[in-house]
Amino acid sequence: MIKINNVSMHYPGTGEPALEEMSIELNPGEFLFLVGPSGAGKSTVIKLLFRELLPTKGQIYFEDKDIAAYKKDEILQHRRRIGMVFQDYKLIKQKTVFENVAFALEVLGHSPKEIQKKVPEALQKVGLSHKEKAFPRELSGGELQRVGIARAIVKNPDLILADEPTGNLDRDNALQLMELFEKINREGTTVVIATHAWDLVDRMQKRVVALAGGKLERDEKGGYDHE
Amino acid sequence: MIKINNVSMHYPGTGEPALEEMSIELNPGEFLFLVGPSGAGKSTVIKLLFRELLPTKGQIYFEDKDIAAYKKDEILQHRRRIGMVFQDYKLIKQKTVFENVAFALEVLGHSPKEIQKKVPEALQKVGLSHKEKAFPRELSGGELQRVGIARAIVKNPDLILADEPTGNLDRDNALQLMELFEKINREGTTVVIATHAWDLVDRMQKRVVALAGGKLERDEKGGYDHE
Amino acid sequence: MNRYAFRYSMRQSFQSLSRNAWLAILTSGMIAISLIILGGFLLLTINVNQFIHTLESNVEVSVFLEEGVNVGEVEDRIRNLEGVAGQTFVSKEEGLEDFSRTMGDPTLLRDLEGENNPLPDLIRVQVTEPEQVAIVAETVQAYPEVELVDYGEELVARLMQITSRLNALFVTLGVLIALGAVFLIVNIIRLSVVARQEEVVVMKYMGASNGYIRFPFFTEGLVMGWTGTVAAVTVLGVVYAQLTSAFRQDSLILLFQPVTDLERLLPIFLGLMIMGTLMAGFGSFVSIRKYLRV
Amino acid sequence: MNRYAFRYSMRQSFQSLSRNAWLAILTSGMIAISLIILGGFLLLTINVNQFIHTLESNVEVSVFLEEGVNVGEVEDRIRNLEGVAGQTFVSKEEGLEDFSRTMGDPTLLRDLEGENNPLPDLIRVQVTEPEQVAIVAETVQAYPEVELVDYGEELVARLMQITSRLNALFVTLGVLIALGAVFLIVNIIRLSVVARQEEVVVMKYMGASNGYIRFPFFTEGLVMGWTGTVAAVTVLGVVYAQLTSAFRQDSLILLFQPVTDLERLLPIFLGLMIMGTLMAGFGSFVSIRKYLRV
Ligand SMILES: Nc1ncnc2c1ncn2[C@@H]1O[C@H](COP(=O)(O)OP(=O)(O)OP(=O)(O)O)[C@@H](O)[C@H]1O
Ligand SMILES: Nc1ncnc2c1ncn2[C@@H]1O[C@H](COP(=O)(O)OP(=O)(O)OP(=O)(O)O)[C@@H](O)[C@H]1O
Ligand SMILES: [Mg+2]
Ligand SMILES: [Mg+2]
Repeated sequence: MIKINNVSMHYPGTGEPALEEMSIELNPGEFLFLVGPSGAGKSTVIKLLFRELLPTKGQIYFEDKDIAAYKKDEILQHRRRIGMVFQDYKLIKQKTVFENVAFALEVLGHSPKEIQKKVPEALQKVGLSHKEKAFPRELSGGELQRVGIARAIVKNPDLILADEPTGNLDRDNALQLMELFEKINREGTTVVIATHAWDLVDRMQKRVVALAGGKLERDEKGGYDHE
Repeated sequence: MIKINNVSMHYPGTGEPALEEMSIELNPGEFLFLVGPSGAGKSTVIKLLFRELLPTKGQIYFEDKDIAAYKKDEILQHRRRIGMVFQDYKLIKQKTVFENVAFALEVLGHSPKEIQKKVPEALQKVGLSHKEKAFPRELSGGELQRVGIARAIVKNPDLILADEPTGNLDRDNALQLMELFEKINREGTTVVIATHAWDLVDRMQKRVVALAGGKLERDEKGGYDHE
Repeated sequence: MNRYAFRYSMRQSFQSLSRNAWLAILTSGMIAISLIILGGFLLLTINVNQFIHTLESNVEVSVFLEEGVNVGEVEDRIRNLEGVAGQTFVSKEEGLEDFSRTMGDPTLLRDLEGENNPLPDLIRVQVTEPEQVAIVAETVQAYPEVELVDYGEELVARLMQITSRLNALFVTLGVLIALGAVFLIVNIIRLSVVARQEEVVVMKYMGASNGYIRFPFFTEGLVMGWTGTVAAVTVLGVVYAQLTSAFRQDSLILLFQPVTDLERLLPIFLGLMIMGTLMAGFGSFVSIRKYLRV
Repeated sequence: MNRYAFRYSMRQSFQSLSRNAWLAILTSGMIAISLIILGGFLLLTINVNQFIHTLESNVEVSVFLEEGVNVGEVEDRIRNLEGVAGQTFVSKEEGLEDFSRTMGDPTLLRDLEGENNPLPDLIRVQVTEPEQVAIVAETVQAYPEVELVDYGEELVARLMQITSRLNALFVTLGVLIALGAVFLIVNIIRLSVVARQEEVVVMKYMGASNGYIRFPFFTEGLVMGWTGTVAAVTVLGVVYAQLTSAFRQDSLILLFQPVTDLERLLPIFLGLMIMGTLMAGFGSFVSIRKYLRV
């Protein structure tokens, strides 16, 4: 599904590149953890896949198409197929929880009826049914994070990109959500999660790609650490 | 140092109170973990202690003074004595990392010389010496979090209030920073940390106050869970 | 976009307006002020214009007749000329009396009455347009019955020159103020959009097309522009109505009659409304452009 | 605050200005436009005023003398009156000639020359201020040498009334436009602060006092206001200088001489600068008030 080919990312005005000559391939239906210390380049990879950034070197293929060569409309289509959980949530301040989640469906052109059905379902999955009408400023950190997850999963995306989706969640909630991602994955969605939650990574025993200082360190099935 | 006396917090327009009749006392030099599931009320307690919020019921005493009765100037003095790590970082977008940290000292009236000395020290402690000149938009999630920590510790506060300070940090970084807090605590600073990092809480074996649904569940020395 | 897009967009517009109510009201108010200044200036312009026009039209052509001609015949010919608004016959006797009266003593020239009267008969001709003065004078001058025509060429020329200068000045100022108002309105909207740039970026990340994001901003701009415009036109209309009625009640001030015919006022008011509304919509539209590039 | 506070504040101001340069330039530009409109209107006002004043001062008092009086003596007495700008003696012969000439034929009244001339001698008196017309006329009327005084009471009264009305209108409009400009400037600044509210909140949480936070915003406002004002005054000055020189080169337009004495222009320009600068500073100051309440 995705092929990252020798990709480097050098943010303008910085010294060393945030990502250096990284190459991985990802098949449809895979479940991948991106791990590595703070500043290793995990979010950079996620942003590159989301086409929020363009690589300074190398290519990224999505279903065999170079995403750097996307036309305007293809970028939209690309993002519509992806369920993205942003590290900084990126909720719309002026919209309620319900409206934030609903927006992802509105963009896809779902009918109001479908929206009325799917949004509560998604909120229920992340345990936020009771906060439907709250605005982001009225939520706790973990609640915000869960709204972001609900917005990503509500549209049954082909690919989920989740950047640190459990950083503000307690152990039980985090585990539940990881299991939710796994369940969605089992239903066919490809999942990429950048995370520091070593306990969950260890527990899930999925494919782990470890970065350090922008370089690929490890790519194998297993736990958070190399043993 | 702090006495929370029967405090309830009911956010206007919401159903149940976020905090219900909570009472704890905290001695100078103590090290306290606030734990509990997402939405339990941890941030609310931190915000109450910071006097960002006023309780709807009960009193909070800081050095035997009711902080709700503070005059304008006393609020400033109160906040100047506290090193606060916000769950959402609250860095100033238009300032560089150095300037953000320096601002905490400028407010206290430190001399430019002292600032030139202390800020790099603090940044070094959180491992961000190389990002001095970066703006917040150019940092990774974990880097932002560490800037927030540097800003809190740079002024040698009497009290550190840290709301989920390691949520976006990898295990090693998180552990190092926890140890940094412990070291500062040993030098006399009172520390209150709201966190989900069960592994670190278990490891440190400090006093743990557990909240659930706004109610005090447990208050004892030990680990993240009740055994 | 599909069949629900319009519905979602409209809901979005009204939601944004009510949730950013304070900002929306402030924006509308600022648009209103800009338009009131522009509209006030335009009203001033047409009134100054009218005033000068009245002044100029007051210039009369004095037609001195040869002795013993048929006055009625001459009057008929003059009446049929283009641009003639009216005429008054002043017989030589009346002329003498007038002159005496200006000298302060009606009996001053008593000796000249009757047969001795050296003055010619006179027809004073009023014209409709100041430009007609010279043309009418020239035409009438050619009549055999006419001894001489006089109309103060110099004064007319001077007035015409002042008029054309003032007109140029007012048009220039008007255009500048209009441009200023457009600049203000567009940028006021732009500032109000700055506060919402994050929202636009998030929408873009959700895969919303530029049109889908823009449409609510555009309609919000239209609504704010429309509100501000209606406020401006209302204020201008009420104040102007008061002023004109105050001026008109006073019959002494004959020279300065404010413009009240709808034919000339309507274009100004309509123009303001269209401009304010469109500029605000357009302002919203272009203002988010730079946040759409993500 | 302590001894470093001022230094930190100043650095903060200039940093913010340069980091929010786009916003700062936009804001200054909008302030400039507002002030140009206000200043343009004020310049228009003093010129219209001057124009009307010139018109009015052109009204002359005609003093008709008794036969055979000592003209020089009367002239001396008139010369010493307050408010008299000048006088012209028109002998009865000249008067007759003038009259004939207006009738279009200098020889028309040849019969009345010499002994038969029924006209009185005349002195035309020019006054300095339109208000003096009536006073001078009344005073001179009382002289035994004077037969009659005439000055077109009705015209003067009408002109005076128009003047006072126009003055009232222009003052009202001026005040309204000034208020509008203040409203615009203060709110433009307010919008530019909205984009930075988070910054203020964070500063407050760091324990910064209101004054400490406000001072940089205040100085930034001053700088933006000052920049906008200087731009406005420069544009106004250059354009006005062009216009006045264009008008003055034309000697034909005697009645309409633009105001050029610095005594009257300086207050306008200085007033604009002070107003623009202070309003922007004040705008910044009050705009962050609501974000300081945390
Ligand atoms: N916009 C940017 N401009 C400049 N440098 C950037 C930018 N974004 C990220 N960086 C730098 O690139 C490096 C990698 O950042 P990235 O966000 O990918 O890290 P990460 O692995 O997600 O870290 P974390 O776990 O802390 O979120 C960091 O050192 C960061 O400072
Ligand atoms: N400003 C607000 N208005 C209304 N409700 C609020 C507000 N802030 C918080 N709440 C609610 O109060 C409850 C407690 O919030 P709090 O932020 O204290 O939780 P927390 O323990 O910090 O959770 P987390 O671990 O997710 O950060 C939550 O249910 C939240 O939705
Ligand atoms: Mg990251
Ligand atoms: Mg919290």
